[in-house]
Amino acid sequence: MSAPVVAPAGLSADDVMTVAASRQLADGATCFVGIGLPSLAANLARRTHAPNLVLVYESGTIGAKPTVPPLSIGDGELAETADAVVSVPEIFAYWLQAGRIDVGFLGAAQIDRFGNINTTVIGPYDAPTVRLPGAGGAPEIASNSREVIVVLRQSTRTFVDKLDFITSVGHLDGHAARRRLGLRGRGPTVVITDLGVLRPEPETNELVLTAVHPGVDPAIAVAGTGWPLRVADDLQVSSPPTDDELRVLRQLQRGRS
Amino acid sequence: MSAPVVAPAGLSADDVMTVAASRQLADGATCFVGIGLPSLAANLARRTHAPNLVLVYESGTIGAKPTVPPLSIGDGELAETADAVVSVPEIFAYWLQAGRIDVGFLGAAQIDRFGNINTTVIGPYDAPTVRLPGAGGAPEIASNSREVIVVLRQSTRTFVDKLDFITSVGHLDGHAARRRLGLRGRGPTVVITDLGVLRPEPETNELVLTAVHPGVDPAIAVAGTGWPLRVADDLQVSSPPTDDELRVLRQLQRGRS
Amino acid sequence: MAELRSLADAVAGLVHDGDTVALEGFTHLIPHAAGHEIIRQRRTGLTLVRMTPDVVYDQLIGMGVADKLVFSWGGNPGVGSLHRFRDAVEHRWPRPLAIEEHSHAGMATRYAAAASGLPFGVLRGYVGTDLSAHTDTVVPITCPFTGEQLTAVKALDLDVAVIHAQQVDRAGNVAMWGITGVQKEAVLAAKRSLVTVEERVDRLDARAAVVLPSWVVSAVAVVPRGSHPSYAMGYTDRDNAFYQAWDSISRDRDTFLDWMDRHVLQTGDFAEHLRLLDVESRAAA
Amino acid sequence: MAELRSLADAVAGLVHDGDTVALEGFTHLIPHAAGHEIIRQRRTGLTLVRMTPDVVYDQLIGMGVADKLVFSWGGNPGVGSLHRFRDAVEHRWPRPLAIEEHSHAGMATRYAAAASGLPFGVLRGYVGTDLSAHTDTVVPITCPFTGEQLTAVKALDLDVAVIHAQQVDRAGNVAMWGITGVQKEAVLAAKRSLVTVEERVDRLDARAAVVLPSWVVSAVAVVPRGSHPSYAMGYTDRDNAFYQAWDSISRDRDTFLDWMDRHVLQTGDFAEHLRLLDVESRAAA
Repeated sequence: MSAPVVAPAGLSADDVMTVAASRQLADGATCFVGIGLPSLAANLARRTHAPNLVLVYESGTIGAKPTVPPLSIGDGELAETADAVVSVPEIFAYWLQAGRIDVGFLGAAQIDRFGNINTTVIGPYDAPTVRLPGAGGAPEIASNSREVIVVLRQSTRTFVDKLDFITSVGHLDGHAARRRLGLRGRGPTVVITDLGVLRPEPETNELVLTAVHPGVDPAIAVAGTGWPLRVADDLQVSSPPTDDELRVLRQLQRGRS
Repeated sequence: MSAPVVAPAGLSADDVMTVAASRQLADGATCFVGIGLPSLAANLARRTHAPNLVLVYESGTIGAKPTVPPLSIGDGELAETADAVVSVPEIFAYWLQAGRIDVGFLGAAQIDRFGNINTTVIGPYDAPTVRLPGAGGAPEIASNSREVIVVLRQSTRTFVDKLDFITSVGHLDGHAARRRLGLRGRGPTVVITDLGVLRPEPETNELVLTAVHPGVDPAIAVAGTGWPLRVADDLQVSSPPTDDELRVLRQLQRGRS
Repeated sequence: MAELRSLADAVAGLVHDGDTVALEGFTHLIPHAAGHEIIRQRRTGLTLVRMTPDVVYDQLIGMGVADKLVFSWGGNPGVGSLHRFRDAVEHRWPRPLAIEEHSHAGMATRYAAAASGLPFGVLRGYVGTDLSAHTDTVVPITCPFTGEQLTAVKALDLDVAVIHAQQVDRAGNVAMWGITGVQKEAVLAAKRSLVTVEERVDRLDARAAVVLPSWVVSAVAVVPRGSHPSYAMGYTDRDNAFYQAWDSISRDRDTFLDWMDRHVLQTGDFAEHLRLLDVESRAAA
Repeated sequence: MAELRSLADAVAGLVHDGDTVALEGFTHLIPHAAGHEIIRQRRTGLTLVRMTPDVVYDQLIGMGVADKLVFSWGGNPGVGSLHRFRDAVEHRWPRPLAIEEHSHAGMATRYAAAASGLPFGVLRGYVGTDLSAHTDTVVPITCPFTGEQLTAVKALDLDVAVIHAQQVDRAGNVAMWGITGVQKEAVLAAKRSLVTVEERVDRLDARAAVVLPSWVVSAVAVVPRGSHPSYAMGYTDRDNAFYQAWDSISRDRDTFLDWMDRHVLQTGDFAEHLRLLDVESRAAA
């Protein structure tokens, strides 16, 4: 597919990010959906190329099929449309921890070059500048899913050289650190931002810019990263949202507001 | 209450045992009901003096109110009449182990002078003469209920000097052994047989014959015991089944056959 | 046996200054009415526990009810920050708030251990994160069969659990359905428990996925719409507009205090609180 | 995704000689039809697992299908002994049967640990009994917080779990209600799973207390009355007379073998088996 270099009119960077993230979810996969951006992207995937995507929420809803994307991860719509509703202890023990989840789908406040995530504090832990919501389900989604997809906006505020707090483990300091720690999933395999797509280099596990979205200069992505971001030799340009993706995205956005 | 020395006509020793056992259950108590004899006695109690007795079965039925005493501990009647039905892992963890059960009500194949119970094998474990059903829920009913009531027929076959296998712990070798082992319940507080009633002596925890049923010579109980059974100085005679107890017992027995 | 009481009586009898209290609920069935009553009765020094502290915890914290918060995710779901929670942690207002934080999986395991009468639970979690460095309730444990290293978390024993449910029957049994979260575990982890319900019924709904027998509940209070702005499936819908409005109500200390004074302290009970909200929303329409 | 198959195909595809297999059910919903099909297909060398092995396990053991039994209570509920089980343990007939036995609480904890992806579980149990001396799957463990001594049991991982349920929907989701025992845990503890159901429906019953999503079930076979002589709440009643009759059928080796030959080996499937039983019971009446 050849891609145009400019995004269609009326398309925001967030729209492009959401569509790009949705494409990472394979049909038939089981996806543990984190709160926030991931939920919109996951529902977009289920309504486009992945009708058999199984959405699992930490509220205990398995196989939720919301017509309106949930505002929270515990909306009634999730329970009403789910194949099964289980308790919160059960969803974490029997379903996530047992290794039944293909894809953990997470947002983040900060991420580092190895895909480690901070959602706890900005600044020192005992005297934070900004107190963030905290861990939620993310630490065990990150460690126990077969792979992890992260979606967040890219800037020097979010892509930082050193996290103030490691809430959820990506590849730690890289070089197969996960395996040494006994973590069972493969960790983050792709990070989707409003600028492009990053993937960990196989050997070092350091995130490398492998694609930019249509119209994005890779230099902007580099400038929006708090460490010296490496750019893949064969940098791709992601294909822009299709009409169908955009139509469904707009439906979902309208339903939510 | 003065008691006649002969049982009413048509009354079997088992009937007297069942009635005597039922009287041990206080109204409003929570009772974890073992398979077999205890279930009939527990249902008799609930239909006579203890209408608010909460019957808990290891099948996960809490507050079952069967009109017909169940043939098995998993009869449909139990689920249909229960306040709540939970999974088997939950009934043992959240309900029994957590210490929510006032009375564990058990049968046994063999019992020793300290109220320890065997329901596993007669003879050597690796080459048993008789292979019994095994532990079931009894070991943790015996260790985790606040107190334990045992009901079984008394003979030198069942009241033995030394168990072939300790399936469920009573008072072990007595003298507060339970506390030393960290067991939380008080253990067997009474043993009801077809001949009479035995209770552990406070200091040694050895079972002592404290009552005989109407018409039973205590010498028969002593002869039916595989260790030198001690008889209480103030040996009582249990009061015979009342007309009401007998009427309900017959209803229950008819319902079951 | 669950005693049927007024909410005010039940809070007065069950929740004491300094208690460790969880008002649980996972988006659904959050016991807002009970939270308000705790504020109205001016409890202090509470250790508040909750997996997902949200608006009602923001209110409790902002009113100075709590000395400590044990939690795993504190936010206004789908909206943003909890401003009163942040103000307490970032600026110690209205008083310092000690925090002990976990992951959801860790909190769920801790509740389940307590409900099971065990002193600890085991999970695959926390490894590699900075979370365990800030609490003594998370330590490594080795599997005695495989030698594998796992994580042990301390059981989360409570003085009081407070939840909202759909129904209570005449015998005092409580029924919930829909997303039931960790509420059963919270009740079974607590010495005392208080349940507010939408309705008292002759027969519990057949959909009831969780039934708490009367004898594990200390008190039940019938409080229709008692989870507002959360919801009770089959009875009420989530008031998303309120959650959004909370963002601006709570952002400023004085606005917050004024709102709490008029809507909670000056109202006699939750029904009056709801009437006031209804009047305001009609006036705004 | 659960594949809809005939029971014969499903057993052929999922249950292999030498597998560790649990046919679970707690009085209710016992998968008799699947047990018969395993016998018909002459599986050998199985390690059979079950908390409450009863008549169908007596049949499997008596037909020489199993090398080992992992269990906590083996009997004919409300009737008495399992004669084939006893004959195997007491007289090694038709072949030696190794046993590993536990308490119910221990087995339930082992299943739950396996379902949770943990290598072990923790409980208050076994202390002071002779049970732990006869297995290496029960050891003491110390609480890292309180120093209290508790008991660890090894996770019970299965090759195959076999259960009977009330319903499957068009998407392959499975529903159970009534006494659901440890069946969810068994399915989640297994590499492969086979569910027989009473009925395929458009929409699962609202009472369904346990729903297994299609993607954790390997195969579903529709086998009405497939739990006979056990029962399926809402569909069939327990055939207590059969349990009582089994006592005399199974007491003698030749009577047992003859009965199994005529009622299982010589019948093509469970429907034919049930027709034969119906004919016999009409003739006896």
